[in-house]
Amino acid sequence: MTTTEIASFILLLTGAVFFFAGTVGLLRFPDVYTRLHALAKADNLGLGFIMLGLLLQAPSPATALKLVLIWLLALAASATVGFLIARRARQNGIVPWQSGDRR
Amino acid sequence: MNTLLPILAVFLLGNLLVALLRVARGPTPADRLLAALLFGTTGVAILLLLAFATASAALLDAALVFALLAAISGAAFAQRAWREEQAEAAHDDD
Amino acid sequence: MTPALAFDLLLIAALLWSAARALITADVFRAVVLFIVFGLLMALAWARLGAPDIALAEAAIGAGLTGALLLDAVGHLRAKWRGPER
Amino acid sequence: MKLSVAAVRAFLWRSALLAALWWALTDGRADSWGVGSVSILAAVSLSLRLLPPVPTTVSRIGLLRFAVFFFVQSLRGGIQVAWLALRPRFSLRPAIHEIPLRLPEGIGRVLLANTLSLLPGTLSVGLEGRRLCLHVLDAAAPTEVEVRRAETRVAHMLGLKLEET
Repeated sequence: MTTTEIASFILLLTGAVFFFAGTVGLLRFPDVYTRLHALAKADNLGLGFIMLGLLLQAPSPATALKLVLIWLLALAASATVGFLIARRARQNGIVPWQSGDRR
Repeated sequence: MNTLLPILAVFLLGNLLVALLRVARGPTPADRLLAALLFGTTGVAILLLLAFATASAALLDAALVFALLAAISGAAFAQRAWREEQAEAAHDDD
Repeated sequence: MTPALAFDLLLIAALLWSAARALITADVFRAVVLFIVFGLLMALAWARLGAPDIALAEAAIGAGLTGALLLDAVGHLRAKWRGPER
Repeated sequence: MKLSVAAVRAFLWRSALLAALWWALTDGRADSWGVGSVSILAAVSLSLRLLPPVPTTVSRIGLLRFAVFFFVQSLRGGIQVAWLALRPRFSLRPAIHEIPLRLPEGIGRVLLANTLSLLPGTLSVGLEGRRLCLHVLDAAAPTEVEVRRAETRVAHMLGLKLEET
């Protein structure tokens, strides 16, 4: 195994860990706002690490640039959609969970 | 060939499905549309892994389309489909 | 069990689950969401079957455009159903 | 459209960006540039009509600093939320904060609201005029300080002036 392969390996695994944390957060967090926190942050970071790991294996510079573009698009998309869902949830009167409430 | 990529793809698919089961339970419509966000990140990651595992560059384009369309359906939902309670929620907005 | 086989089995189970749920759910909104989920999973299936071009078309048309149109239609229907009472 | 220095500069910049995009999308294949150059020209002229060149310029050093800030902060945000999700004892103290922005109307505010959703502990839930509503994971965290820092970075990058509230 070369150094690049090992680095790629580690980055990919780190990405998987963040995806896992995002899923656990989605299962455990009490309301839609906190779940959005988990998805918007952990999953995007997971995708970022997967992207970096694959970047090291990219066959050509054009593919590498495309990977970065996909990641940036996914970032912009999930930030925007997350904002839209959160805003609509608030406008439709969904009350955020408080630390005293039952889950 | 790198054996890690298919294993990671399976792991992420499992993650996606568990999260989908949770999301399908609701309880609010907003919870359900978190599925759009899930496909926009986890779905894209799975496609990227598949693209590199099978060395088919065209799957990268599919991943690009995935990210775009998850965003479109999420936006369509938030802007158009779910505004029933807006009238009575407007006064306690601020 | 190879990873590829595990992937396919998981995908098949998820496809059947989302298809069945989309058909039997009484709530229109929920059915539309499940339809979109089914379309995106189907795109993954096409990707696995070695047809990236069809995966692309499925994601774009099946899930994206049809999904957005159906969601819009649900919005209009709900406005119609609930409109007169308020 | 009147031909000015700004318009020519915008034309060149946008052409270069779209050419890079085309190069990435087609995997650098040489035989695609026939269609590509026509598409790029069409896209640039459409973009000049839809989004006319504006006098504000993106400062390159500001962009770089914003990018570094964004990556460090989103790493922090991801680690924090992952830790909150994975730790055995469940501790969240969510709250809604309302923060008046100092950025002027326009793209800056939208960019800030979107960025904050990916930064540690904050999620934008509403933006009306200059009032930004944030859902925070920890009510006691110094949210306002973080928001001000992000705001300053965005203002530097886009060359905007912060207004006093």
